[in-house]
Amino acid sequence: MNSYALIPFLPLAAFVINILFGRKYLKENAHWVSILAVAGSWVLAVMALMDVLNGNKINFDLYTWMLSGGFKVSVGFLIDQLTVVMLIVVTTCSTLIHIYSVGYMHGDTGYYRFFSYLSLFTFSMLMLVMANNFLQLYFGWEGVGLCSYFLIGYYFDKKSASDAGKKAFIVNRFGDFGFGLGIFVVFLTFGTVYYEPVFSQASSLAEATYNFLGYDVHLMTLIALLLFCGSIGKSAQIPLHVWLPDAMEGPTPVSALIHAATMVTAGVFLVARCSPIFSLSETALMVVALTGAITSLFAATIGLVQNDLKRIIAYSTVSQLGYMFLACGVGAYTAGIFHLYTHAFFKALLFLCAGSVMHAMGGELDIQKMGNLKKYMPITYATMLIASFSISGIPGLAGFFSKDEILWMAYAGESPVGKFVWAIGTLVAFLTAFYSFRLIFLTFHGKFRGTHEQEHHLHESPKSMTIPLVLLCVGAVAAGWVGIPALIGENIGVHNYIAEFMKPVLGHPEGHGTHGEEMVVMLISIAVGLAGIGLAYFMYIIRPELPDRLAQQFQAVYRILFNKYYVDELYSFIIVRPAIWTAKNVLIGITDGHIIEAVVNGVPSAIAALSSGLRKIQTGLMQHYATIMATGILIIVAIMLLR
Amino acid sequence: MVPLHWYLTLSAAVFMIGMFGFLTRRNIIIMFMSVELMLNAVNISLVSFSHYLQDLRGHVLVFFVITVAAAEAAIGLAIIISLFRNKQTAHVDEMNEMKG
Amino acid sequence: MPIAMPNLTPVMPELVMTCAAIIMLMAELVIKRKETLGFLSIVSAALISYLLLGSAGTTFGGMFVSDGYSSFFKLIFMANLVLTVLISPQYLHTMRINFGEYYALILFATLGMMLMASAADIIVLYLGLELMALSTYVLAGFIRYDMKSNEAAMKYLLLGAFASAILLYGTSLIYGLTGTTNLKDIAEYITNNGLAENPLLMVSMIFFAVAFSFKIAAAPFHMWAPDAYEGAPTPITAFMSVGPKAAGFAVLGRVFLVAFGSVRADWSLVLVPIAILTMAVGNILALSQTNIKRMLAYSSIAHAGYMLLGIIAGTPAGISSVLNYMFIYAFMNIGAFAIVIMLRTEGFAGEEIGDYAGLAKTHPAAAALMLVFMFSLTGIPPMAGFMGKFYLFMAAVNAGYTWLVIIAVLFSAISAYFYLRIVMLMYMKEPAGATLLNTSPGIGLALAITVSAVIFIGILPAKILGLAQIAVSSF
Amino acid sequence: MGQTMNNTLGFPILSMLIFLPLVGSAVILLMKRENEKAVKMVSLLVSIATFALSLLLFSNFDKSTHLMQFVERQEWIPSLNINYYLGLDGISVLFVLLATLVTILCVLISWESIKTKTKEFFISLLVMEGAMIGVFCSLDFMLFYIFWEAMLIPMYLLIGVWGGPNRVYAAVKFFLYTLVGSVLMLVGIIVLYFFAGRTFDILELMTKTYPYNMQLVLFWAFFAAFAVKVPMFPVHTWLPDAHTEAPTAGSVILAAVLIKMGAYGFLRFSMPLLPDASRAMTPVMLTLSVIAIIYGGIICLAQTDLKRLIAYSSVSHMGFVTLGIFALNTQGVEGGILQMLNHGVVTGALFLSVGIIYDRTHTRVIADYGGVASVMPLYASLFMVLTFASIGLPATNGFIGEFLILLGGFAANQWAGVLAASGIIIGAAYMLWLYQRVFFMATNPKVAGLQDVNMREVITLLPMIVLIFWIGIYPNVFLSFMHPSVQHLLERVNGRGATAVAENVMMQILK
Amino acid sequence: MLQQLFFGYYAFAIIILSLLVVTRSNPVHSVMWMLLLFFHIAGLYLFLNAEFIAAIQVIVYAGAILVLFLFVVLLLNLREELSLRQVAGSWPSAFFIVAGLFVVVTAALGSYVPGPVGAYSIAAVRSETHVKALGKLLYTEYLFPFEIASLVLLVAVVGAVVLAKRKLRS
Repeated sequence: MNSYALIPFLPLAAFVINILFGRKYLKENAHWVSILAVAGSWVLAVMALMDVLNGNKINFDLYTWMLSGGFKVSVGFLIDQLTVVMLIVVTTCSTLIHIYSVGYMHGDTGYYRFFSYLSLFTFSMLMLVMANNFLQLYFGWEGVGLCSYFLIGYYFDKKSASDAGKKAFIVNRFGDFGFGLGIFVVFLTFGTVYYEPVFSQASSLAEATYNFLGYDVHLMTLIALLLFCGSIGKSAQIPLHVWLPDAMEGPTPVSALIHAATMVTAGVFLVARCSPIFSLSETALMVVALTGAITSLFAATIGLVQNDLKRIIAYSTVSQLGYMFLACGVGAYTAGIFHLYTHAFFKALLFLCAGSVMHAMGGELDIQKMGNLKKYMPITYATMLIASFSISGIPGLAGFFSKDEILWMAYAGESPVGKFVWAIGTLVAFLTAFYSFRLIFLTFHGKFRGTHEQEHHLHESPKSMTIPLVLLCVGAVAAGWVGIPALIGENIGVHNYIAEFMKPVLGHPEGHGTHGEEMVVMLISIAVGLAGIGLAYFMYIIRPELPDRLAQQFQAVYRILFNKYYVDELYSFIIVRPAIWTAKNVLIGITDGHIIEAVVNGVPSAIAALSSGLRKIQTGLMQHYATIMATGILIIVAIMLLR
Repeated sequence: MVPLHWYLTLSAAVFMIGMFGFLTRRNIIIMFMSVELMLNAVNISLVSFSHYLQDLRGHVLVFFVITVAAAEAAIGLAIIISLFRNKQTAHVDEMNEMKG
Repeated sequence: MPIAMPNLTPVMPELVMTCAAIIMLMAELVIKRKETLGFLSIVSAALISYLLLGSAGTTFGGMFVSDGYSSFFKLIFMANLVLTVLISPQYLHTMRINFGEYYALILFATLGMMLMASAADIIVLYLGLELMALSTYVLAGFIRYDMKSNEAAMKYLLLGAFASAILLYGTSLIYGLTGTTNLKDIAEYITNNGLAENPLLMVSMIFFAVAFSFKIAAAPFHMWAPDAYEGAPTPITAFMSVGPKAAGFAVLGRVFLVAFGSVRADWSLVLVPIAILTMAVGNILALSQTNIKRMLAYSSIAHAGYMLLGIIAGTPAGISSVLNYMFIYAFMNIGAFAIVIMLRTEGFAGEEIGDYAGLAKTHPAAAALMLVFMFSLTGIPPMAGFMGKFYLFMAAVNAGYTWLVIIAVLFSAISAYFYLRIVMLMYMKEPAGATLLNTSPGIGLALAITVSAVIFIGILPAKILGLAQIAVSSF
Repeated sequence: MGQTMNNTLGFPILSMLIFLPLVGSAVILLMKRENEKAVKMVSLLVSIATFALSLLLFSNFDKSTHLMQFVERQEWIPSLNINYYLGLDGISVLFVLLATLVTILCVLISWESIKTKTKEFFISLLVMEGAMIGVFCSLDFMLFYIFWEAMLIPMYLLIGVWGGPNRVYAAVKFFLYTLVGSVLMLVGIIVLYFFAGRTFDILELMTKTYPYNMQLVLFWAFFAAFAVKVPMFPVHTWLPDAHTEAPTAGSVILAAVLIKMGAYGFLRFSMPLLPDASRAMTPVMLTLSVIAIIYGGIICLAQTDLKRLIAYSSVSHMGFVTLGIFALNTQGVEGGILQMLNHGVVTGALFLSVGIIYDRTHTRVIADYGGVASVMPLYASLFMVLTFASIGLPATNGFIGEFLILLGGFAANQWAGVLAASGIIIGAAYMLWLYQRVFFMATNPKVAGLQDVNMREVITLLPMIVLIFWIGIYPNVFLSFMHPSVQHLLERVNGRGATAVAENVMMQILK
Repeated sequence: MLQQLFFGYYAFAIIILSLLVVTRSNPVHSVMWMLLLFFHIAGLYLFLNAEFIAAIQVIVYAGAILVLFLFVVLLLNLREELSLRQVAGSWPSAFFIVAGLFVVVTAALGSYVPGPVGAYSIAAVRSETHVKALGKLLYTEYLFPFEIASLVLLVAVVGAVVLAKRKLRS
């Protein structure tokens, strides 16, 4: 057995140990098992990276999982450039967040439980990214969903938490529905669900059509869009984005790990992984790009007005995920993955900082009740500030490079909607900077607006929490340096390493534009970022009363944004409530109750009624008996004779 | 010569009259007598068949019918008597403890 | 004119039965313990069963025939006799009607049935039928002081006489048409003289069908049955629900297949609606009964409906399935009645269905036995009742009456409802009070016999079916 | 015959499996009523012995052939050519194992919860086991029918005597519903018997061909019996009542084994005997299956009763099974069979779990629960596993079955596949909502202070949990049993060489 | 012609008397009419050369059975009986049913085909006398039913005693 198989199985072992023995024996020491396991995975992941850098591609089957007729699928692993990037992202973030959790979750009653879930999550996520076939991908896909469910609903005695967990799972199932169908179509057309044969044969089927539900559709478009359904769910894109903000009910490390750095990016990973298929369908790519663009704008606008610390970051995540899809949709998979990679660091950092703030604030999340925290929590402030700069695309930081790459590829790529999505992307960059700094200013600057008690308790978080912050901060700053665009890189003598690295898997489309254009695009993005920060500074530091006035003035807009465009309400109205109403009033009330059961109970009661009716004929009077006999004779004789 | 049909029709008529009595009369004894009437109707046809077929088996049968009728009457009347002891009635519509 | 001594071997069982009955009448005067008479009856039944083995033959100028068919029915009558005698003494005691004539009359009735089963001549048939009927009338009215018993006897007798008159009318017509009363000769005459299409023959056949339908309690000629069954002493109800019914089927089978064999198409046309109506009436009306004897009466009506299927099929398989079913029915039905009898104690009728509530709690063994009988009557394997129905349905399907079988199975599903109600009451309801059981060794033995027969035949039916098939082969 | 393989074990294992429980129940019958402990011990020992014996099937089964194995044949009713004819193939062998396992669990779960008529209870349970094994082993249609019907008796008692408040209604409903279906099948069997030249031998019946119209009629006659048992959509309403009112052991047997028999009947009888009708009726069957999936799922959303909800979920899950079976391709059928097993394991375990908590609270109303996870953490985790197995999460058995079924179903009929796939969304919705209402949120005072599961209860659930993961992670152990048999079945139904689903599809597209 | 007239009278009398039997409200009258009826029937039997049958018709029926009836009828309280409704059930429907039956049966009688002619011609019977001929038949060919008939009578006796005995013994 290849030792890389241990990468996922170490966390699995940790999970098993923790769940079995955590409650009784490990208790406060549960984290050791998980951390050691995930650290081991990280080491192996780094080794895998080395291997891949040396040009090896690892692909092996562990055992046959399912075999039925022509359908065969294994548990097997594929480690190529894309996988290894994901491996690094997942194991690194996971390790750091494990460590962070030691401090954050300290004293919680479900300590062992938390760590076992984290380990299980890591296992699932690694299975997802390391899969060499669609079904195992689906396995990991559902596995991370499960862990997400567990961890969102970690504080299960809170109704909102358990609601949110449930919602996350069910909403994801909508996406998985399409994903599953996608796998079916893949199998039915390619006869296999392994990546290698599928991707290698994809081009030969580029023009094929497939009769789907009676319509002849372009095969590749069909597969790509069905698979993309899964991405929409997992990565919280419109229209399935509703679960992610609610998912913030989970403990903050979870939000950082699952709902920022790793799991939610699985959708992007899926698109990138299936790039050979997506690339064959212009329509599918367009859909991906537009979905990403619209989602990013949509989420960003909501993020502008939210007051919940974690939700703002969550909307930001949705928005950034949209960005990644935007990149994939214009064919710049590398850019998407690059952004995924940088985003993992700065977004995880943002969340962890938020967690640190919560920790200090005693669980308070309303940024309107914070302020001036920089005085009490310098490390948190510093790291969060850097992360916010990074996300706002301040040159030199990780976010700048990836975002710029995306915008440039959108602008200069071959996509017919490229210019449009570029425009949106730029707008979003502005909004992103604005709300990120709105957050910073409201939280760390100004006057403290919370209670005295809270103020009294304010303190910097323990080492186990701040060290991961710092380490992630390094990532948020430096992670982008592997992808410095040629425009800048040429001057300082570095390559766009990541693009070259990923090229064998994802290809690397060249932008069709001059250096000048590229420069302009880059400057615009820097400018809007700075403008956003500036506007935030203006509104929240210089003229703090302005936001309220604006809210008053544009009340309708404000309310729509504040209520997230009423999407939750809409879904409740068109899906949840009709389903339950149908169940209650139609299925139980009419079909089961009044049709089927009416027949089922009606036949016996009709027979019973007939019975009591017929009983009346048996009067006890002999004449009647004889009369009936005689009638019987008459009828029989008459019929037989007249026949 | 009287045609056989006349006898048969007579027999049928008596049989039906007996049946009519059985179907309508309220008094058990008269119902009984109606049955006897029906048996006599059968006897008439048996005897006439015998006569016309020049065969005595019909007569044998009539002989047995009369025997059985006597036995039936004996038991029937015994039942009526024991019924009488319990309930002073010979009316069939008062014997409807059991129905339904 | 020398009178040749007829061959008595075939009638040996009947002779023994006659002697036994007459001895019983006389012994009654000297024997104080009437149970002894019961024992004697059982001994004579055993002897007769033994004699049946070597009794094959025709005698009395072809009026009496002892063949497999009749012997099988006689076996049923013996089982009926033995079981009835076993379940009687306790009841007679409780009801204070412990007269010796009881046993003699049962023997006479059984003798009548035996004669019917063996009758090859309508005269013998008629006399056997009357012998059976008269004895049964008396038995039904045996509880003299009980109005219900009188009423049962009265209704049974009057309607029975009415049916006899109809039978006789039919007989007179067939006699007039064929000049004979011998079944074989009738058949021969009909075929030789092309009478098959004659309307008068049809009328005669219909009158026979009606009279026999009355005996087997087939609708719409069944109406005496519920009243007579309810009012009669319970052991006699058990006796009546098996014996006369079996005898009725015996003559129905013989007369229709032998004498009217050439008009089979016509009589099956007559019997099909009767069968359907019988199943319908029996099963549907049983649903709303509250008296268990009455419910079992309707159930026995329904069972007659199923058995008619075998006659309608008219094939050897059909007839043998009727024999088989009747045999099984004897055990399961009398078994059920044995439980009914056990519930009857001094001053407590125990005949209401509600009286069975919670029996499983107070008397688990009795409840379990009743459960077996009820499921057997429903026709649920592995009880014998299923096997009986199964053969019937097989035969009917093979004869092309699949649609009729579908009706029959649906009605048998309906029947589950009222049989299950008893089980439900016994097992799923709480007892209203302490129920006493009136047990005796006789009833115990009867129950042991019936329950083992029901289960044994249910699981290993091959023997009994083989016997029934052999019985029919000599038909 | 060339259709069977001799029993290599040297002793009649199938008869022993059938009769061991029956002998056990006879022993209990002779025991003193007061000696409850001994009654329980005997039933436990008998059920364990039966299970141990059945493990021999697992180890000695030849997976390389579709032929019937462990065959026994005795003349039974020679005049009608009815034989005591037993044997197993890849389709049936797993169900025997399931039945024997489930019985042990039922004995265990009833250890303390059955307080009245204990003796009768365990007799019924063991008789039930014998009959269930008999159903799966029978190779004679008549023998099959006898076991099939005989099961009604103990089940009727189990529901009606030891069930909930409305038990009588439920028991009678169950009995009559299934009886009506079965008797129609009986007529069908008889018709088949005569047409095929007087034989009930299933293997021999399969070698004949029947006229199409007759097949059609027989198909519906069999449908009446099997669809009620499954239960398929319009005839499902007995199930919620029966499940809800039955005692835990009854619900478990009902869910785990009994309702499998309907689907098993389709596989063993309808499809191979009536291939043309089966093929022709596929659209109808698929439609009904899809309706069952969606209908059963949605109706769960409005349930307020714990057991009723699970019962309706069974309707939905069994919809998947029939969908797979009538997909008439390898993946569908194998998925269907596996899903039968899965549903048996999962829903059986769910009922066991409900029984565990019902014993403590004596309420089935969901609203009476809440926050159980805080009070009974171990129980909550076990239930969680079952919940996700029911939802069909990968790594649990539910996923394997549903995936194969949906794959097969999609291949057979895209609409069916697509609509059925929506069942996985609904399934997640009602199960998670149930879990939330029972286990999450603030602790309901009614459940405060409940004892967590004890050792006996954990042992009861453990085999199911192990199976859930075993099948989920390494299903080939189980799938491998069925390959040759399913292949053979499909060749019979579809004609030789037409079984491939996807192997050649690509080629067609390329053309 | 004379024969027809004779038959006409008997037939007319029998039908009228039958009707009287079933319609009289006084049971005693009914019995009396029935007595007359039986004599007429006996006369008809004579007409049909069935002397012995005619004799037992008078002796058994008229002499024994009817007396028995009369005896039982006299148990009734006649005065009360006369004041009561005499009909049970609905007589019009009974009438139509019976009339219908009569119609169909007589219609069927139209298709009567005589059976085979036997050995007992009127002359043969006369030469032997009816009683002797019948007796021979009964004791040879019909010995068996004859014996059964005796049992029937025995049962009747036993049954009547059991049912009508005054005292209960046990």
